[in-house]
Amino acid sequence: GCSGSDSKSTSNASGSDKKTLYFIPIVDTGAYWSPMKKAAEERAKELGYNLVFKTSPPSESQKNEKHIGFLQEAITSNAVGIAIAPMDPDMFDRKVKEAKDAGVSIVTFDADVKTKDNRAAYVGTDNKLAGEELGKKAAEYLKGKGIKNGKIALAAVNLTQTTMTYRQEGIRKGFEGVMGADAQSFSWLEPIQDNDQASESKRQLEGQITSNPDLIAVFSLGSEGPDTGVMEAIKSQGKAGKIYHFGFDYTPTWENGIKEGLITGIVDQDSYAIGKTIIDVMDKIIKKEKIQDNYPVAVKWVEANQIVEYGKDKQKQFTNETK
Amino acid sequence: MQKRLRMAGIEKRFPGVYALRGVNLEVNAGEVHGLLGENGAGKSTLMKILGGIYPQDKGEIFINDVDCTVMTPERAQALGVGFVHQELNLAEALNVAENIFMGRMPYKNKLLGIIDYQELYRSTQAILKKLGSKVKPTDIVGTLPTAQKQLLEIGRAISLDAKIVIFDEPTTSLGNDDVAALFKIINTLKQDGVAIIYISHRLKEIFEICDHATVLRDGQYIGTVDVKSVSQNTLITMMVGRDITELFPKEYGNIGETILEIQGLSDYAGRVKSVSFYAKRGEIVGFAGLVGSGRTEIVRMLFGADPISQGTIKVRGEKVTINTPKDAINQGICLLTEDRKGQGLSLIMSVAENINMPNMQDAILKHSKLKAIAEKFRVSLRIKTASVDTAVGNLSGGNQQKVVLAKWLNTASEVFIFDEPTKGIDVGAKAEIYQIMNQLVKENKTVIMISSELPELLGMADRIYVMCEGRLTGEILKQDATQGKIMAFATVGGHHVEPKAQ
Amino acid sequence: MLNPKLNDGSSIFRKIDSKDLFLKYSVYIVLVVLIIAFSLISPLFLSQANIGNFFRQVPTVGIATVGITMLLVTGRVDLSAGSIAAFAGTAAVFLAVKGFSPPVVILAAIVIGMFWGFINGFFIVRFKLDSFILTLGTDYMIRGIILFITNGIYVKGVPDWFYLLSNTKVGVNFIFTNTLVFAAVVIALTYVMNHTRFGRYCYAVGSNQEAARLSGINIQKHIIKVYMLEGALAALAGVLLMSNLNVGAPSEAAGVGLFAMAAAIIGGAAFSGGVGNIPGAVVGIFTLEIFRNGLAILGLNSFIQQAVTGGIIVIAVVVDYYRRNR
Amino acid sequence: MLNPKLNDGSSIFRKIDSKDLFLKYSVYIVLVVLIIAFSLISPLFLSQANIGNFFRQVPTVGIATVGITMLLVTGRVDLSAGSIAAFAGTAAVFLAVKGFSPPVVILAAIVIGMFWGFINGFFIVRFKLDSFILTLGTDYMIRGIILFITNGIYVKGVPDWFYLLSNTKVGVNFIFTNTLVFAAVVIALTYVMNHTRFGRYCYAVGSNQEAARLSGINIQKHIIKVYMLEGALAALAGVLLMSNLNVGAPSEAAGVGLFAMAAAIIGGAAFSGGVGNIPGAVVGIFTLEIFRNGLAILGLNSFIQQAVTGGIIVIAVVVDYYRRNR
Ligand SMILES: Nc1ncnc2c1ncn2[C@@H]1O[C@H](COP(=O)(O)OP(=O)(O)OP(=O)(O)O)[C@@H](O)[C@H]1O
Ligand SMILES: Nc1ncnc2c1ncn2[C@@H]1O[C@H](COP(=O)(O)OP(=O)(O)OP(=O)(O)O)[C@@H](O)[C@H]1O
Ligand SMILES: [Mg+2]
Ligand SMILES: [Mg+2]
Repeated sequence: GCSGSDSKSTSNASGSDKKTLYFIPIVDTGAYWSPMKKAAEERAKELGYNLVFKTSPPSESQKNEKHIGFLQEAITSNAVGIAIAPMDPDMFDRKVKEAKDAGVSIVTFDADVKTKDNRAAYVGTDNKLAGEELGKKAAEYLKGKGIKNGKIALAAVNLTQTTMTYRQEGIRKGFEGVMGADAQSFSWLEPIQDNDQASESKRQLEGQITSNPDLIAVFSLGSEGPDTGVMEAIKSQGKAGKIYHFGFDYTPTWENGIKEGLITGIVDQDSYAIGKTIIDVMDKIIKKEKIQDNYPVAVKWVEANQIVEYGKDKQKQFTNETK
Repeated sequence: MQKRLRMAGIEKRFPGVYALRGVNLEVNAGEVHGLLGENGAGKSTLMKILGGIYPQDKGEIFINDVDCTVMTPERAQALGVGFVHQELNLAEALNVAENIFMGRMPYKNKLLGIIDYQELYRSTQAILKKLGSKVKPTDIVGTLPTAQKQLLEIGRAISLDAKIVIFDEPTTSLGNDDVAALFKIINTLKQDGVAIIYISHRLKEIFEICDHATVLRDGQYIGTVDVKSVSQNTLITMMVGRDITELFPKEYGNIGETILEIQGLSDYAGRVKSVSFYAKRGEIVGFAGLVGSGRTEIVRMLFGADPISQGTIKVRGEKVTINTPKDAINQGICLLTEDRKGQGLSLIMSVAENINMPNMQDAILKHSKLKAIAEKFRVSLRIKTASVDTAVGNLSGGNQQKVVLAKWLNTASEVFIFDEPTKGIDVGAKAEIYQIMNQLVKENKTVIMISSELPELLGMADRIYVMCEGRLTGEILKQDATQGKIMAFATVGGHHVEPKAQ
Repeated sequence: MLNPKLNDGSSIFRKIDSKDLFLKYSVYIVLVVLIIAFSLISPLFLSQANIGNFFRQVPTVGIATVGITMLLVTGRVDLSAGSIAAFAGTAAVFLAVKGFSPPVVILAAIVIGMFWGFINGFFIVRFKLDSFILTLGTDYMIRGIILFITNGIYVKGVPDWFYLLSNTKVGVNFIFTNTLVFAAVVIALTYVMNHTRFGRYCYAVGSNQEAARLSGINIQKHIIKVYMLEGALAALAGVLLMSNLNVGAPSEAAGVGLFAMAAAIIGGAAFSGGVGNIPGAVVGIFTLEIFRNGLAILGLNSFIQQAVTGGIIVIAVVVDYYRRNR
Repeated sequence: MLNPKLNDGSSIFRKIDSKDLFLKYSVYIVLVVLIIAFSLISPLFLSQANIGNFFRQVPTVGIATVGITMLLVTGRVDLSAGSIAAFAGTAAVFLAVKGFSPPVVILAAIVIGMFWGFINGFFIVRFKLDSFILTLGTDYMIRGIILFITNGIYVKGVPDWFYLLSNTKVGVNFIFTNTLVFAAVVIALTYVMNHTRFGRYCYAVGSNQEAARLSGINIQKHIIKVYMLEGALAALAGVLLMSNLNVGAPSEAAGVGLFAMAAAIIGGAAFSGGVGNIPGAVVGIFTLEIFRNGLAILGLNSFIQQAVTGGIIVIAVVVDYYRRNR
């Protein structure tokens, strides 16, 4: 796994006179985070930085506290820069300010902090915009099929995450924007939370499909749990091709549903590009070059029939994984 | 006669305790062999070694002259060693048949272990008949009264087709009828050539059924005697190492005013039916009756341990309400339960903590003060323990009982209720507990004593109430009391005549 | 009153009256009341579609529940059941994807389940450990290992036959193969618990371990066997689950052990061991699952669903209190 | 051998030799060995940064652990501790944001914790419920309610004073206010458990409930009190946690109850009640946390971290086995 290389780079930290960067993503696993990590590591090596990589298991019960701790640790151990994916804009706001006051430059990615002055730059997709893009595409798709009303379901791993809130907001905004007046005739069901248990989102959606025969579209807001749960629920209820399913982010799991029409289309963020850009921006900051406030990484709309092809390129970016 | 069992030079150490130091035991086929000694003398330990439950540190075991020095429970069973344990050892959730044949059930298919229930119930029925027990093979053991459970233990031992049967204090929770039935079974076994080892603190029983007896003291082998040719006093001296002249050292207090008066007491389960009685200062009131006659229930209600359905309680002439043990304690009533380990003591806590448990007045504790109190009782009651910080579980039965006593002496109690106070307690400790009762009545306190040992009641009580099937059927003064009178009230005193278990 | 366990088998001693009956079957009554209530609230509740859904959702957690009931009877618990299911199920998918034949795949999954069961049982008896804390540890361990091996990513490319393991309709419209497997497991285990040495030893060990030991039962071996069987059942549940999901999902079935334990206890098992039975446990899991199914049909807010699920657990054990004290 | 618990108080009987000492203090030794091992592997481990981190992360789960240790001593458990912490902490943030003063906010949080503790305790004593299953139910319930109230969204706009509750440096670079609060709780509760009637009643009720009841202890009242105190401690932990996070996070602290229980047991408490002590529990939680901290320092794959955390729980209880059987 990734462990070997990490422990080496970490233990070298104090000994070498290389400049130390902290890189703190939410997790280091899965189809989204894995390429990002790989990109960051490769780029840091090229540019001659000592990259300290910090994260915690998805199931960690004190995750937020731990990650705030990583920030504090970076400050205390005199890192020159920190790249962090804050789990909430408010939660990390103060610590980021403390880092700034201590003279450490911060780059945020994946999500931003509240006080944007405190960080040097933000790299990545704006989740509201990504949601909006998906909402738009979905609305256009439904319009194309001549659908003017119906119910819409949503499924997420954890509705309390800020990213999920933003994506939800974005989806509705984009959807309503395209639908215009027709938006009134669509109603949104209670969003499903499955804590990354595909069987839970499957069960919940099966219930919603049973009790809402006019369910017409489902958005899964990310991660393999709800993606799979939603696809399998559509399949088990015999609604393939009748309920349209829109998702976030490429994972190989999507390929399961393409043939049977269990997925309609996704928007994907180029996480490899995010990882690489983060290190580049850091490098610029350290070299005192001019930087932008925001490095948006556009999302890409991929329809079901292109997912396989798209995935082939994408999978090259994964770190050494079994799949 | 053939030497069925020979144990020689058995030694056993537990952490901190030298339980057996070179003990010998020889038992013939077809004899009942008593094993005697004070609490903690090592009787149970010796038997557990024979049963393969503990390995011995040193010493040899021969059964029928075959070397069986290395024992395990399975091997012991295979060799026909049946064990009726001092503590009940039954799986309460299983039925009678399954308990008796646990580990040795008949199978329809031995490999898959599919049980032949018909066969099982048939064999069980046969054993129950031998025991004279009225329970059904399908009864769930947990629902049976203690005496019946005890019989099952015995049934298990004889169902083994045993060559040696060990009875470790089998009569502590049996009534007279049941004891008689047990002795009949033992005699049958004896006729069949089984070697029987019989442990009891009731010397009367030893004289009644034993042929020989081996005495242990402090883990040492004292000697083996022919029971027919020794006196009770000789045996006691061998056990205790000194003379105990008086078995029931009765002294009289000044009988004063009525302190406790009960009217029409009943419980919800119908085990106690409208019982009325009183107790005066300075007297020892005894309660006799067969096991299951409801004596424990009465005192548990009186102590607030179980809810009262009907009846009034007057303490010192005033009507009181007792809903919880705390209420009773506030009225100066205390209860020494029959189940010491289960209800009387926190075995993993220290002597000092147990003694102080009902009487922690200060929210912030002064350990030195509490220790001093415990120390005082340790000295005055002669509690044998390394220190008051020792866990109570490490003490012998008699000393545990004294800790329970100390616990209540430490409160302002005036009415001391003893439920089977000498159950499983050796002669020496018994005498000391009687002395404490004497002391209490001399201080104008009241003692209520429930006992299934009639000699004890006859020896110590000023007045004896007799119970039968939940009713009070008789009241006898000390001077008029005889075993016969008590048994008459206890058996035929109820509504109908109990069929004699013969 | 002192010993509530006793009341379970003691009905023989009592004359049976209606209140008695009511309380003895309280769990069943709760179940029936739930069904009636939900079908009144939503006509869809008793629709074929929903019944089909229900019967396809129950088997996984149901099989885990009967396994754990057997453990509870033996006086032990297993918090790692969910992780074992995920481990074995994901491994099965992996092998199926690699092209191994159905018998090999299923056997391998079951052997894996038995292996983890053996580890649990072995540590518990060898080191006299509390099963709760040991299986809490192995839960983390087993889950961590399978997540590490798969890097937390779903194994996909499940062959058709694997998908059909769970999802083949049998006769009527709402009975599927996994329902049948569940039914078979329930019947078999009910028989085992009541009519075989193995089953009765479970009750003996759970009700008085020392008595069982002194009767010459090799309790250590027995406990290990029970854990192995329970592990095998968890693995079977895992295979059906993955078949249902059509992927190998290493993060799946989290917390199933706790949930199954709640179901078993609602169905009459007790932590102290020695009591409980398979049909009761099935009613327990049906109660919880019907409840969750009903809530999903109503489309309630998922947080409210969570709160209400907690509420039903509390209500179920309170009802059980009245049953115990009838 | 039959009754390992007895060994706890019986050390007086033994002459103390070095093997004895070694085993008695095995948990402490494991802890020291861990510290040495990690500091040899990574020089960062004993860096000020890491020590500071460690001390700021431990208090939340640490305070929950000592509360749960007290419960375990009393023979009960609380799986809802994490939910109580999240509920009370989020409520505190809500009130702080609304502009209430510090004493009001903190008092309110503690009262909320005591309220939930009361609910747990009341149901357990009134209906003679198994604490495990009841608190499993209330865990779902409490969590569901706070998630529903907040709709799962973080409460924001925390005033400065609230943030400073946890995050004020005290003297040296690596000690913060929450560490001090934790230390104060540990000292106070150690005193309470050893030197007050309340504490000794916990041991009495836990080691033999019936004997305690028949000694005139109102065990029902006592158990409710213990749950209320434990709830208050969980609430305190929740407040410090939210202060640390600078938001009111209703989904936070999930599973803390189980983890705290593991720590308490590693530190010498037992499910059966009557044994365990606060300093031991602190060592237990330190062992687990140092281990997790060390793994994070080594930058291990997070799944491996999870697996190894499970491993350390297993190792800790096995070491404890040797301690028990010294
Ligand atoms: N498992 C054990 N661990 C430590 N000490 C023990 C153990 N079992 C017995 N002992 C000690 O060994 C000694 C002998 O105990 P044993 O139970 O054999 O006495 P006994 O003669 O049967 O007494 P009683 O008449 O009270 O039943 C006692 O001091 C007892 O405390
Ligand atoms: N609810 C119950 N379920 C099962 N057994 C019980 C129950 N209540 C009492 N027993 C047992 O039945 C036996 C006889 O009951 P009870 O206590 O009424 O008799 P007693 O007159 O006090 O007899 P003893 O001489 O043993 O004190 C006791 O050993 C008791 O443990
Ligand atoms: Mg004995
Ligand atoms: Mg009695």
